[in-house]
Amino acid sequence: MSFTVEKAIKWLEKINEKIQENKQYLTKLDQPIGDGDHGINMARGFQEVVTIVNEKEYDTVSDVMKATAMTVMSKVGGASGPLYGTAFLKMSLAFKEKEVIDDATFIHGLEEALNGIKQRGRAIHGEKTLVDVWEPVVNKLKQENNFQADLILNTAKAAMEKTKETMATKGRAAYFKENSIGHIDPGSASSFYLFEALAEVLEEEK
Amino acid sequence: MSFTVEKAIKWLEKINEKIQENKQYLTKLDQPIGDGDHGINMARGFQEVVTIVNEKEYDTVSDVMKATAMTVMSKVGGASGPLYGTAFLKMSLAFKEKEVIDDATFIHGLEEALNGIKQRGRAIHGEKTLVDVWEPVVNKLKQENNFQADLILNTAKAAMEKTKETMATKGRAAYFKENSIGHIDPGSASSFYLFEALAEVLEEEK
Amino acid sequence: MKKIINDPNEVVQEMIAGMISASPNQLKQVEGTTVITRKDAPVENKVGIVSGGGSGHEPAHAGYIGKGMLDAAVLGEVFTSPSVDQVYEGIKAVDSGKGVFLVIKNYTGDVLNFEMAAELAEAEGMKVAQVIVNDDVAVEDSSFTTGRRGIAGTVFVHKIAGAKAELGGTLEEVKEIAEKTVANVRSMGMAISPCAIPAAGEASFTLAENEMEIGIGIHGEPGIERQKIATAAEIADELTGKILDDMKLNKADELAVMINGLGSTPNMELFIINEKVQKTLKEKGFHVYRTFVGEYMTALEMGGCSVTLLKLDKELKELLDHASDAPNFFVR
Amino acid sequence: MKKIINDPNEVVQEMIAGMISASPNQLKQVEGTTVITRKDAPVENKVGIVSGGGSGHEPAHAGYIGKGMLDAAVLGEVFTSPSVDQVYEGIKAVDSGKGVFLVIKNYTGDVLNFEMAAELAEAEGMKVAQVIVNDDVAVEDSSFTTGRRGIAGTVFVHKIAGAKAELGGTLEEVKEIAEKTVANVRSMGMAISPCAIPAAGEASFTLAENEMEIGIGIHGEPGIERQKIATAAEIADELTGKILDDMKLNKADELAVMINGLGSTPNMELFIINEKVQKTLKEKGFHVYRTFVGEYMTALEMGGCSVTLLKLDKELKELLDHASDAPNFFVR
Ligand SMILES: Nc1ncnc2c1ncn2[C@@H]1O[C@H](COP(=O)(O)OP(=O)(O)O)[C@@H](O)[C@H]1O
Ligand SMILES: Nc1ncnc2c1ncn2[C@@H]1O[C@H](COP(=O)(O)OP(=O)(O)O)[C@@H](O)[C@H]1O
Ligand SMILES: [Mg+2]
Ligand SMILES: [Mg+2]
Ligand SMILES: [Mg+2]
Ligand SMILES: [Mg+2]
Repeated sequence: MSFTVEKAIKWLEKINEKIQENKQYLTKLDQPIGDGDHGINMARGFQEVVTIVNEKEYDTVSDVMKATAMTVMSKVGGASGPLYGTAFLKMSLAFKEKEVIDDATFIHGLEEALNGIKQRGRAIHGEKTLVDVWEPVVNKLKQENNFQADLILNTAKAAMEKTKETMATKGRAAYFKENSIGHIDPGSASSFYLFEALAEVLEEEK
Repeated sequence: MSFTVEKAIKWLEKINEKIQENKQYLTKLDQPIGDGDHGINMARGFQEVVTIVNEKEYDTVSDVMKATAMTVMSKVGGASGPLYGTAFLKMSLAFKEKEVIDDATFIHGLEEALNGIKQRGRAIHGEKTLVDVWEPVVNKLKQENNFQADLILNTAKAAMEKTKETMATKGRAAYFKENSIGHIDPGSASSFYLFEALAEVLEEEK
Repeated sequence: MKKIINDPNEVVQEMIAGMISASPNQLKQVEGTTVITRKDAPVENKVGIVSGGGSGHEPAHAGYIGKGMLDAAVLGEVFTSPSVDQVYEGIKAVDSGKGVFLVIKNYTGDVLNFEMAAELAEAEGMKVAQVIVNDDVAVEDSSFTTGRRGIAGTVFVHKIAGAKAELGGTLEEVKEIAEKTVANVRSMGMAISPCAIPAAGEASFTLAENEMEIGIGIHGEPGIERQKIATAAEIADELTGKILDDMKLNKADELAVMINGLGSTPNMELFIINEKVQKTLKEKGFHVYRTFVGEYMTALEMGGCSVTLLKLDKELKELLDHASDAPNFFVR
Repeated sequence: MKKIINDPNEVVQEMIAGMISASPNQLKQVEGTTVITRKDAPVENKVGIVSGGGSGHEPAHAGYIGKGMLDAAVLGEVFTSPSVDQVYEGIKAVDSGKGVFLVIKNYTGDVLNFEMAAELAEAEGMKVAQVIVNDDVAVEDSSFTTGRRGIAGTVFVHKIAGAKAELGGTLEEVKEIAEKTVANVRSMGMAISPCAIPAAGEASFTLAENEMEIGIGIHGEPGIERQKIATAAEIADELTGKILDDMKLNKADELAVMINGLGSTPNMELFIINEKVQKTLKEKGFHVYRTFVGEYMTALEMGGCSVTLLKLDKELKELLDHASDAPNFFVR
């Protein structure tokens, strides 16, 4: 695959569609173990992302990712805003001065994003955060060295569902201690939509 | 009649009995057109009056009335405390240096008390206050020049009941404007007990 | 209604103890009374300023004790006037020979108890004068009735009388400026939720989930009318409008504004009200000289607010700006 | 729950407008942002102090802007951290070249947004340092988790960092004293009734008529346990006890005490709590140097209170006593 500006924008649009459709659901996930705003935050932010990336012409994927990062950081807010913002910023940096973004480059970009999230959030795998979805997906891609829709979708989905079993030790959910068990992590759910959207972009390519 | 220290104390005790018995009732009267504390205020004050007047020996009725005035003023509180306090203070002054308190002197004392209440409360008859009971009773006594139990009791009772028909223009009840009509004035009710107690003291004398 | 208290009958005594232990270098209690004074009272060669009334309006009145404002506050039971003897103790405690000035809110109980205490003090040879604050335009102003209630505007009277006394004013001068302040100050309040006197336990009135009461008093006395709850902008305009109707200002008049929370209304909402009040006053051509937003004269945990306007002149501006050490009305 | 507002989505913008119109000579808004600064910002040759966070905690944080305390407050939506770009604007607005110091409450959102803004500012050549306040002993202190929340103790950090900066402290010195303050300050709160975010409309949690929650956070985050409502004395002892267990003080240590109302709890009840806290501290042999009772870090109209203890030394006492112009934390 070669990840182009066009595909990047399509990816962002698909993310936004999914977020808008599942805005209520994401917010509902954030109610029992958070403050009930994750859907509102993400919907506000990605709506703006789609507006921004369609308003201007972008020469490189790196620029699209940078514009996304800035918008997400200023519009999403809360904990997830800077985390997703960091992810897109790290991708922008990883893609900088790359003329062609092939599978390996894209996987490297996702890995950089994951590292950014972990560092920023001081989080490791298993703390019931975004990391619990990003890390399995990145690991799987690296391991298989294969950039495939199904792989991404299934791994992300299983990882998201697994967060139900873990106890939160980072973010607001951590205040609920044992009571956080039994609920899907809202940030993991939004990350799943992000990877689901990516899988669909890859699918369409075929 | 000759109003002695003994009779004065009996009067105060009887007032207190009636106030204690009707504490809830007085408070209930004060709820719809006031702040619901008249029974509490009067009960607290007259309980203390009875304690005070039984603690010490008093040489004159004037002294008993003065001790009552001081106690009422400091213990009853609200609007009724200073008003009843003034009434007893004026009686104390009227009885000062009188060796014998005959009917005329006592009636004069009550008249002075009434004037004190009116002046202090800036109230006239018909404003749905204590005055509406004190003025008819004092006028009747002066007119008949006869100090008689029945006369006092009936006049006070009729006057108290009549306050139901008037609109308040003084005290807290005035804030309720037209809505104050249809309720007996709590201060008039406690004044009725005061005169009822007096009537009973006169009755016993026979 | 839930309360963080011990014995409902001891709330005032315990509050006083808590006030003194919070400010042991600023305040003292006159032993055996419910009177709190400046630590250094009586202040030599200064008119003493005394206010007070029922408790439950905190920071009124003890929060206004300090250099440049009150010398003493006399505290009654919750929503109940202090009795004659307590007020008398307050007067005695701050009298340095130059006279004592009483700021009284216009409620029958307060007026009677303060007046009688003043007479008692005068009988003992002290010089006493007073002013009765009646700023609440929700109540008709008639000399035949009890008249207007005293509400948040009282705090401006404390401030201005206090400054005048601090600057060396005589008892007559303090009385004169306090009377001018009372003549120039108007307020009106509204509530969206009730309060409960600790000893009673229950709310003093009820308002439906979509109701508010315009013109309510700081003890829950009836207001002008119950309405469907309106927006902050509409509420601001209704309160300001009623006040302005009564004040008959001239263009370019200068005003002090107080937006007062009644207890449970967040500061956020008071600032939203303030924004509209300021806009409306500006549109009408008045000049706002100074604004106060916060809790100044509360009604326990009542939800709601009041708006107060004080028409200023040069003298009132100077006195309003004069330094005050009172913890709830600092001016430097 | 009833509110005195206009549009629930505009409450923060309207509040900011109302704050500026209330104090036009003290405050200004950085255009197009939710940043409020001192009118005279940036102050030449002084470290700028910036704090902020979600709105709904008023007077935190804008009420602490003033000479000797904060230079800027960055306001987020109700109970929501301001975003990176807003914090960055706040930093830029108060930077005079001597550096900018950030006081951050320990919530993931706040920490992430403030930190990233700091990095952005540093990338632009500004000097930035920060401290993270985590005074809430209701939450376990563990380096493996999110850790303790920042609550009312934050106000002491504002005060002390602000005084140090005003006295000419360098960015490193300000950071050092702020870290000492954080190390010495502990708080715990409790609630008897909930609050409602305007945009949500409904209460964020419910408590039964006889219930209270010990250890609750200032956004309604879960506390330690729900109990039958206790007396003020028991509540005071429970909060103070938990704090003291964590502080490990020595006899004769000197303390500052803050009794903070969460929103709808009357001052009267805060003073009743204070009285018991003071008694208990005295019995245990500690010396209370200064006490603050009032609303400092609220949670909209939540009913309840928190107790904060700050262990003092000579330096902290001097900085606590240093003059502050901030309207909600005047010191002279
Ligand atoms: N320290 C962290 N590291 C990584 N992800 C985190 C961290 N804290 C929170 N998150 C993620 O953020 C999500 C919550 O986002 P959101 O509700 O938008 O923000 P907030 O918690 O500030 O309201 C969580 O579900 C979790 O996945
Ligand atoms: N100005 C007044 N003149 C005479 N009596 C008055 C006046 N104001 C109130 N009262 C009397 O006082 C009574 C109320 O007393 P109380 O409830 O004890 O005091 P408060 O109204 O302060 O709570 C009223 O029922 C009325 O009879
Ligand atoms: Mg959330
Ligand atoms: Mg949030
Ligand atoms: Mg009454
Ligand atoms: Mg009363």
